[in-house]
Amino acid sequence: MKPPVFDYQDPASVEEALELLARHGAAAKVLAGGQSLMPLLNLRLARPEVVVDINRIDALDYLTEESGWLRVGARVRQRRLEREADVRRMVPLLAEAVRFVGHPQIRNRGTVCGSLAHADPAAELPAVAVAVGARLVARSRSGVREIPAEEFFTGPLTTALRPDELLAEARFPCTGPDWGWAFLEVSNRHGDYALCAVAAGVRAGDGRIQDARLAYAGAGPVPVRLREAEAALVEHSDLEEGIRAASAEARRVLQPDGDLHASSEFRRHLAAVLTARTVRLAWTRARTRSGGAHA
Amino acid sequence: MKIEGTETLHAPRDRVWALLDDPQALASCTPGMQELRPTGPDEFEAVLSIGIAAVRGTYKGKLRITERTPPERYAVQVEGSSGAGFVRAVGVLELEDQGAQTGVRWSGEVQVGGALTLGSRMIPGIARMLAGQFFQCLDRKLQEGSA
Amino acid sequence: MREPLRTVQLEVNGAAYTVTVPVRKTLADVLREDLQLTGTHVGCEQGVCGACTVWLDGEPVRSCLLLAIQAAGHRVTTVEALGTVDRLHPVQEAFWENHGLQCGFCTPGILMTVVAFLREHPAPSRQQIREALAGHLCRCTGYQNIVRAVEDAARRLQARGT
Amino acid sequence: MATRWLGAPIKRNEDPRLLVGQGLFVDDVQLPGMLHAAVLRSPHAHARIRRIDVRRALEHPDVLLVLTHGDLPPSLREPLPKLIPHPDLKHHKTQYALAPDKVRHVGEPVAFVVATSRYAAEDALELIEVDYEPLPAVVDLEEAAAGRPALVHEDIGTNVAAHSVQRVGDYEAARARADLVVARRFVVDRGCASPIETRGVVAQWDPRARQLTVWDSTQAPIPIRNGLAALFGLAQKDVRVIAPDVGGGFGPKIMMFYPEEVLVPLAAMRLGRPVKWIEDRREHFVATNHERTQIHDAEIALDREGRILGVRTVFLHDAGAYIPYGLIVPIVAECTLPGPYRIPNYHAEFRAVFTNKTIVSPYRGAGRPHGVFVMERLLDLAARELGMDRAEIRRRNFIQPHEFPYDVGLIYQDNAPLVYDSGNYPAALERALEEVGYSRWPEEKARYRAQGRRVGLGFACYVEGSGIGPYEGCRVTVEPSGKVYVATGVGTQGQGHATSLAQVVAEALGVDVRDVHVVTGDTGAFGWGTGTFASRAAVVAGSAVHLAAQAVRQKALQVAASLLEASPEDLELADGRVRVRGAPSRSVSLGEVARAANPLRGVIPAEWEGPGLEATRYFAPPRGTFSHGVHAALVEVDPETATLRFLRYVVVHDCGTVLNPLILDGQIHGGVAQGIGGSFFERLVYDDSGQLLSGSFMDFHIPTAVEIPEVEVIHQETPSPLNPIGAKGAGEGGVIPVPALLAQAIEDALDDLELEILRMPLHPDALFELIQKASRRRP
Repeated sequence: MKPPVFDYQDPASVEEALELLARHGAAAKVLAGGQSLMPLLNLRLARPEVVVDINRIDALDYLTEESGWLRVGARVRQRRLEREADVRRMVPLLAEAVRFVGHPQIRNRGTVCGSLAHADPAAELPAVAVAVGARLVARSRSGVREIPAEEFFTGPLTTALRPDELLAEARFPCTGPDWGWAFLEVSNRHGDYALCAVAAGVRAGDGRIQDARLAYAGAGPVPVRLREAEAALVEHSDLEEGIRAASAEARRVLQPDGDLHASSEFRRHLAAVLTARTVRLAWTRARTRSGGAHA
Repeated sequence: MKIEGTETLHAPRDRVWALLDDPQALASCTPGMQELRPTGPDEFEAVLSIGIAAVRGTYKGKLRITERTPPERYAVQVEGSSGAGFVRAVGVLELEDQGAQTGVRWSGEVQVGGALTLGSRMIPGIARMLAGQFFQCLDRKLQEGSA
Repeated sequence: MREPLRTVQLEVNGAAYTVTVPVRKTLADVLREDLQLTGTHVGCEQGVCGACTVWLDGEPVRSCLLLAIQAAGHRVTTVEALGTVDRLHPVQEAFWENHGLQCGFCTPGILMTVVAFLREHPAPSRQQIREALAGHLCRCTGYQNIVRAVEDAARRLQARGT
Repeated sequence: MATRWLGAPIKRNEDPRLLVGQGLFVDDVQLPGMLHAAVLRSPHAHARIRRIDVRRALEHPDVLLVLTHGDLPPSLREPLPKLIPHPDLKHHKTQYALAPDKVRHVGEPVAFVVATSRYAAEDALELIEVDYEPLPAVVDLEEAAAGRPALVHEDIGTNVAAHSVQRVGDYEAARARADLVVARRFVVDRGCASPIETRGVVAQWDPRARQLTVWDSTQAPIPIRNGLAALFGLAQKDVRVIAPDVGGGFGPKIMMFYPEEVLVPLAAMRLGRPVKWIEDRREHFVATNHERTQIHDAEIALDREGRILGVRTVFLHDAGAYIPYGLIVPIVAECTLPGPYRIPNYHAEFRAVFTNKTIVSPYRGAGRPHGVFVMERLLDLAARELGMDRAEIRRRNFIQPHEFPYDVGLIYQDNAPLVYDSGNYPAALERALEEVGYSRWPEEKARYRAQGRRVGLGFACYVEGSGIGPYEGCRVTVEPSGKVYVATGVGTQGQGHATSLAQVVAEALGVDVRDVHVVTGDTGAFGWGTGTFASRAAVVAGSAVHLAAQAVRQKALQVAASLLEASPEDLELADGRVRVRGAPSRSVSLGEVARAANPLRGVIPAEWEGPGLEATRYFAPPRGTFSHGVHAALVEVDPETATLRFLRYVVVHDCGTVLNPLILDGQIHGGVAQGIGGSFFERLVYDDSGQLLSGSFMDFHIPTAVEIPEVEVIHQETPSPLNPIGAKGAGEGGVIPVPALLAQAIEDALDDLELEILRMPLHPDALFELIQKASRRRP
């Protein structure tokens, strides 16, 4: 398990990186935290001709708030989201879900944007991006485009990024204190990819759910946002009735593939169970105005 | 791993069949197909370059048309290998006459070996994605042809 | 393709090394083969088992998932820097005292995680300890004496600190 | 008063070195000019090799050698040795160093490349072209037994390697008079040891001395040396095999041979340079032996009082593609099944069957978990049918303490009669039940239930055969420095032999345990022995160490008697000195005694039996010794997510005299963790074409510190009468009863669903299915 031969470039600026991507196209692969790419290289499943390492680009290492959006640069390690209290306040779902990504040793190196660009259908952060309506900033020599998370993930390990584009930043909308968020997953073992994970958000008002977000990982080829289930939560004035209807929607709509760890049926069942559990938790948090952050 | 699906192609069944029956047209719609050289009746040597994100490989192998019942049923068998392992697949297409349109019921069975087995949980999703690309391309060709 | 090489300066355990290595060579392999620091072990090369854990700028990372040349400009710390046979680190002493190792293969990686963990959590709960250890696979101990060793280590470090 | 070393929780001699990163594992061996090897392995489960083209690999500038089957010397073109023959094993098919014309499992070696680095060697593997003709893969065990869909070995005309029957009494007659017969099918699926250190071999050939040195992560270095000498036509004295620090073994690190164990030495001899091969994790999953798959059709016949009249098990054993290790696993399974119970009539019958999967050889437990699972499940089901308490049915059938030695009536894996030497089975159960609160359990369970929690109590009993022969040996030497050097043939993979064996010596010689240096697993230090397996090292080697240390003690007394002008009977050994009892000023250090025992002038008395303070002794037990125990646990089940959490785990364990409780507890903790892993988390999943789908740590889920509970260990000590130290084996007891216990606990937690758990390992998906089926069955 040793990587195949490749050429290595470690540009110091975004412009240089984009130049390299433009020149090498699909033959190049961006190396950020490497926690997904390096295993693939060691297994010789990934065979780029050129590895473009962006770890020397200091300009991509920023985590800032700007007009209601949390901007996460491409070199921001996942661990930083856990450590900065502001993240818990601004995008509580992100702070909660990131702890489910691997282990601290992985998060010390792994980046937020890297996990999004890797687009594993069972990964946590893509589901978060879809749930909160993140926007993903793709840069290339020909310009910048912002891709809504729901359009970004196009298949297993496949995104809307073109070969010459770099995922330079992920933008997560900050949510108000009337929202409550929760993230839960079932995995066979601590730190593994989810058999199924659910990200839920509800906005409380007048003693009922006014607005809702539900996104699923491990329940299809891409992270899925379920508007049918969200609508069910809003339609029912009774919380438990809404939860029952939303869970039923999840079970009805989701069509996950079965694999060696879980059958399609089991995944759908988990999606329904976790829908109920996350919504209850999110609701409690919305009502207590804790905003969903775990202390 | 078994996968299946249904598609609608926007052309009458005989035209769909004609397209499927043309190996070069077929090749041009198969994702990643680089070369398709006939080696015998209904037998071809193929080179496919398939890349799912960083997992990119050039697969050399054979393609064989194992069943051909015009204009209803069509079956192919593909096998190819690369440094990362091998892929074997059989696919069956059944065409249903829907007047101006054609319904396609397809099913496939995919088998992988070597390092590719480590990605087995994603194979059905990837296969479905590639199948989707294939049918989109066919449909585009059919619509271009009728335009 | 010809093998691309690079010459880089690595700072490992406070010492500077200049090495010329293939760009594809992992940090784990360069530590072990080029620098003869064989205390860092390789168990899966996929980032799961944790045996290869070292510090990069003081933070535990998997050295099998880093290219060696990426470590240029950073401080690398391995188990060899913690203590010596005659002068064990308090965490090492605690592992010895509590039988926190059997075959010893996974141990160096675990020590690197534990020392860093106790820096951030000087008085951890048992549950916190178990979660902190979850990034390491040990096939011999069933983790029990490792957990005890970490509890004991926390006490030793606190006693030393006061 | 002399310190008592034996039985004390001494911290280990080997630890400081390992803790500071100064261990010497095989991959740590670095030699000048060393080359690196990689193995091209079959990606197919079953295929004919039409053609192999290695030309492009040979052209690679960093490649020095490429071997395929045709390049091997004649002795290596034959199948590798048959390890343990058995009269019932009609077709003892063994693996090849490199596949000749057909591959029979994914991972079987096809070519071997040596290059200047492992990186380059892997590059070269990609340049080798192999033209395979895939054949139908034999994957399903029952189909395989029927010869479908193909034959793994065509020349024998069957996939059944062996058919074996053992009988005690007359089961059919017992069945005819039974009040109740419970029959079920039990399935145990594949698992593997996955030590964190994979396998590895380094070989160095000295062409002038014509000596071969091999570092090998094996559990049995001496048989490897003997085998290599035979294969390469060398004297045993000219081959040295060192198993240095070995990063976990658990069984599969014993083979003779894994292909790499002969290919690496061959390459070193051909090239005249040292060669290293280190298995990577991906290789490990397909190239290092597995275990466990068996399908048992079993039944139990009882009277209405719950007394066992008889048991029958007819089972299939999945051997994998070859069967080098013979019938050890199925024999151990059938011999462990009766456990602590009186079973007057027993019929055990198995077929060992070839499949296109990785080879099977013993992995910690080695058939024992299977046997215990079947027996304990049968008792649970019978108790349910009889409306009897599950503890009570066991009490009624236990072999009682006064019945030892107890002849089970079977022939065990060492070809000796299966006779339990000693034990106290009822006491162990009562202790475990008391500890886990069994008598109060109904109320406790109801309390959990009222909180909406589903908690179950499970327990299981077992008897563990251990400490089998044929023999081990040991040399104990006191040097003039006063330090004691001990050499024995058994290797160590973390069991702490450098400490527990040192304790045996320290006890006999009255020296500090830190002054006793134990060398294990180096044929250059001690050349007689078999290996570390079947929980035998502490028992058999420990006894040999004891005998050698006692001999040294006698000699020390003799020599010191002349130095001190006293009678040997008046002397004692303590604190590294021999002194006259009652006159402590008259003493001499052991080092001085050693010097006196090896004089430069003068005469050595005949009764000294030669010079030096040294003795070599061997111990050959007449038959195995039998440990036993009971595990009990509280397990919480989340029926919605089909996941588990252990709330308590108690082990009552009896392995005779305890040498070092610290080490013993460690063995049990680790065993329980592997048992839990193998019961719920770890699975080797094959697809229909014989591909292993879970061949990485991403998919083979070894549990972490979060999943594994605290384990409370309680020792009961019933010494073995079969060896001088009273010890019994302790290596496997942690693993053995876990599947049985877990099944019972889950059934108890979800008792309203009336689940029957008949298959192991379970995992969330399987548990979900069971729960779904049961829920549908109920209104």
